[in-house]
Amino acid sequence: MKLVYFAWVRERIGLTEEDVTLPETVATVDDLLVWLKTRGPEYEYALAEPSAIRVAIDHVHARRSAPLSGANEVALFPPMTGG
Amino acid sequence: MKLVYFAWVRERIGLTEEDVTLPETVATVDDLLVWLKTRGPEYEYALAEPSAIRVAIDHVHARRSAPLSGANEVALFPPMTGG
Amino acid sequence: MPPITIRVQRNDFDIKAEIDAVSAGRRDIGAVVAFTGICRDEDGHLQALELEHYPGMAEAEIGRIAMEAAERWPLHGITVVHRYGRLVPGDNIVLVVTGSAHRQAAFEAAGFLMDFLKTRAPFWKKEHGRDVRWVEAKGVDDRAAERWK
Amino acid sequence: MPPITIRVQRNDFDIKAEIDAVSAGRRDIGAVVAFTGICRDEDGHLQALELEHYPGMAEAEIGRIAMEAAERWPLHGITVVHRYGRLVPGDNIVLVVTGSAHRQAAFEAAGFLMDFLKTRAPFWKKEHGRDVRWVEAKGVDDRAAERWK
Repeated sequence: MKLVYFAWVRERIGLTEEDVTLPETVATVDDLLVWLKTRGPEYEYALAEPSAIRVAIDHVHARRSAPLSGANEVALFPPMTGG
Repeated sequence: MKLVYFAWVRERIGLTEEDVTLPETVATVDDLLVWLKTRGPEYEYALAEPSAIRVAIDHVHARRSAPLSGANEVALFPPMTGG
Repeated sequence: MPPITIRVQRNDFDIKAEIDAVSAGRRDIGAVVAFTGICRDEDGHLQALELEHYPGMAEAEIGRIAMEAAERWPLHGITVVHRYGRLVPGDNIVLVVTGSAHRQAAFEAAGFLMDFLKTRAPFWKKEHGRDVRWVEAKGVDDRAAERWK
Repeated sequence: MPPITIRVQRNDFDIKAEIDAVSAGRRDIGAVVAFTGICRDEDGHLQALELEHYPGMAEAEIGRIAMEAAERWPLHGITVVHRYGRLVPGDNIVLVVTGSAHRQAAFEAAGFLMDFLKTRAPFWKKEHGRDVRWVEAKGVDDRAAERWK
């Protein structure tokens, strides 16, 4: 699965994107956030406040309970400030 | 005093403007409308429905009770349909 | 008081130039709303619209409406251009431009200006279609203006 | 469904051309609202704004917002152009154009589109001023979006 990062999530993790293989226990967006934080201090820093993280699955905003099965690209980013 | 007419008020009266000398009994907008109707069938036709007539004194919308003293130009016209 | 520009003219207007006049060279405008009212063929038979106005009062009354908008919202610019004369479907009739720091003020002020242009600015439309008739004032416009009270 | 045009681009947009694209050659549009969002220097120290976006999702999400607007209001045209990249105060950021028979629909739909662009379109602003910082999402924008529920 491809993960993509934007804005300060990207800066804190230090990557614009990466390919990951999820453990079988990671089924939902919430599971993904918990698992990512175990991958190192940069992830812990970026995801320290999970309520400030928005997630999209294949270009569509997703809730925390959304399943990841079938997802090709999951994006993590802060609340949007466009317009 | 100068009277000016617009839209169907103008068409029905058959004049764009005219100078009138008001009788002393004509003190307010309401008085003016009553008096004008006595000036001929074209005025009676134009002012048949007084509630459909709007009045402006010197380029400012005026109520029926507004006094005419000091007015240079009084305009009669139907409800506006610009914009 | 923000810069207020009011013009009543026979010719068409240049929307881009009017927007630029409100916002160009400024760093404090975050939102510009430009409303264009266009001659619309409602029933498929409109050939032309004849717009009569009261010269002098038209400019003065639009000016009073613009002053009210400037008092109600923190605006950095207001422009109103209203045409008169003979127009055909698709022709521009009226332009309202409002500029503000924030979008809410620009949107509301533009809506306010249009609602009061409809009900207070001395213009009258005559339709040339299947027959020739003066357009009647609409209750919906009076109600739209009422909401600002 | 009305014609919907969505573009996410680095370059500036041509407001006149976008308005014309919505209304030109039509006889059924009586009202066009064009909202322009502009880079504003709030505290007198902004040098530039860096606009990051999520390519692909930005267009898709704006498209979904436009579809919702088209379902809610009787529109004859919707255009949204959103810029990304480095902008300086006074630069255009976003353009929303709505065309309808009546002004109320055009105004409301443009306000709706802007409220949801702010809260749902994947763009992020970084300010370069006295320091460099990511702009924080505003509660006022969330509340503006809430009013359409």
